[in-house]
Amino acid sequence: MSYKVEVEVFKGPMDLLLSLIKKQEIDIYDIPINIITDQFLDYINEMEELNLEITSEFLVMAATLIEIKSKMLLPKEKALEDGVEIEIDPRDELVQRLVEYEAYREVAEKLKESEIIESKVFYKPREDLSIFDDPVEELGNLDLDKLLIAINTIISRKDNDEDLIDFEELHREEYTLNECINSINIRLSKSSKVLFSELLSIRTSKEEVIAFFLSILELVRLKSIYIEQDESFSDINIIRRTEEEL
Amino acid sequence: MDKREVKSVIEGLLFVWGDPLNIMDLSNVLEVDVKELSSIMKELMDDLDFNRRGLRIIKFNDYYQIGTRPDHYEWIKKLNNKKNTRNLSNASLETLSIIAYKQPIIKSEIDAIRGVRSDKAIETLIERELVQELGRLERTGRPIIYGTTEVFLKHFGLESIDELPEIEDFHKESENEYNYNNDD
Amino acid sequence: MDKREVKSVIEGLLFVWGDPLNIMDLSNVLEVDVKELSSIMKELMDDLDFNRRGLRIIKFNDYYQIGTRPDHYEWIKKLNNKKNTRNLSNASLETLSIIAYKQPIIKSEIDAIRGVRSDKAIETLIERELVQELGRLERTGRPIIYGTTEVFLKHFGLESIDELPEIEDFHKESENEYNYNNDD
Repeated sequence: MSYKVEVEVFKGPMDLLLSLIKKQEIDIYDIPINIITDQFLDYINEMEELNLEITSEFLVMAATLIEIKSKMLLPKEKALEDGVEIEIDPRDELVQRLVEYEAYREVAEKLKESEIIESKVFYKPREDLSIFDDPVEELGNLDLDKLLIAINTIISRKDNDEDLIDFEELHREEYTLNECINSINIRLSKSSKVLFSELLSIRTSKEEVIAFFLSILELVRLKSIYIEQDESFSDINIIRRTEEEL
Repeated sequence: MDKREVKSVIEGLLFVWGDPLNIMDLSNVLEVDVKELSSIMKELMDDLDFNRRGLRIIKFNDYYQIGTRPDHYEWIKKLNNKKNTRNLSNASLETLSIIAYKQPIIKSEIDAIRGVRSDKAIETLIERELVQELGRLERTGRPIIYGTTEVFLKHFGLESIDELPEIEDFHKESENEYNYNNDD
Repeated sequence: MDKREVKSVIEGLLFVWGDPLNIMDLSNVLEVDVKELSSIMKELMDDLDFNRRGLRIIKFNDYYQIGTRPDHYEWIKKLNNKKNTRNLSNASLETLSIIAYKQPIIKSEIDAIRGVRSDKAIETLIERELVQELGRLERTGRPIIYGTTEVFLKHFGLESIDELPEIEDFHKESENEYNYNNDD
């Protein structure tokens, strides 16, 4: 019997098992273990055919199912509970796990709904309460170190979770090769060597990175620089050619 | 100050503060004791809802915050197009649900319930500040203990962890039902 | 949308906007014509006053802005005394550093990064000629775009903005303290 399943949907063996049970409209407390085991194995075969990676979790579950299946054929084990002898069903443990997992899956669904609602709320930033402070001359002695400390403090404080910032629309739209070449030349007029990473700043957009990279290629072609890399994917050393090299 | 005026000032304070404000701080500023304030806050929240004001106050644990109504989202988005809402994946939500109900909990317990490894999901949840490390369990391997945060409550509009949707007590139920079916 | 709902949405819009909002922008967002809106605004302002809400709307020319009541000033001032305001020792410097590194940038983005409104700081920086308006962003509300000036470069001995010292990437530093503990 072949069983068609949508392969990517399952988050793991528990998820798959639960879906199989749901589809069959089976009582979770009385799982027909033969049928479910076959379907589970069919699914794994299908994954194999599709060359999908079968994680060990699926294999462990398959083994568990087969073990339960074989135990079902044997006479039931018995145990004493409160002085009464009861039969142990080999499916017991698996059922408990499934029921528990299902409960959390349902909760996750509910949480998803509240998440959608709450994500539609806007809050506002705090008002600047420093207006109540005694006026001090904040910008007294400005130096670069202070500026750097300030931005680093902000960065380390920032929970970059929800915020909100879309700098895309603010970015300049084009980065001309000429501009980038100029900027590289200025750098190289001050020192003979510059790292590619040094050309980029926090504000650098993807387009700008590409523009810089193309500029380097252009400068190499023009033989005004040569480039070196210590290893693959490492930073690029951009080195100015000296007069005699030209 | 009469109660009405207290409510009015609270609106102003929450507006100015913007961020979540602790009831202790409100109590200090207003010189109203926490217990009384707590009931005033409840009334104020109800007032805003009942009168369908454009703003609402949410509460999570001891924090209060003023914000807009979720159902005004489409209008406000027209003005302020910057809000990017990244919702959680199903795997993260599943992991988060387990942590929320079973906290404090260690990873191997989460993995056992889900039947898959949860490392990546946990990482995402910590990054988004929905889950935090509470410490380590003093046993071999010293596994990390996880729990939910205040951000978690706010993210899902819960006043406290007790407000999580109820789930059946599966341990008891499964046992009972199971034995029952078994006897058939 | 009935009138009551329009009023409710307006509260939300003014709250999110923070700054003065032009009636034309409100009219566009709400799809209500200016004349009708104008009378609704008047009603809303009266409602807030009559009910002694903690917030009020002020109007000047064609602009509306929501804010606190002047007579709550002393209470709100206590909020500043009671709470450490997230180490805002140096609001102007902080604001300047953000503008320097992230320019061109609009005010709401600076606010979002700092978690505090930066009106006063920006004003100071413009007065000192370290920051200038670069233009306006063509979208609702036409927010002002800010950048640093030549004076800024000269002041810091920089030839160009590219010479600013390098900082670590914003996104790498995601781990960090927990939001609301901050407020304690």
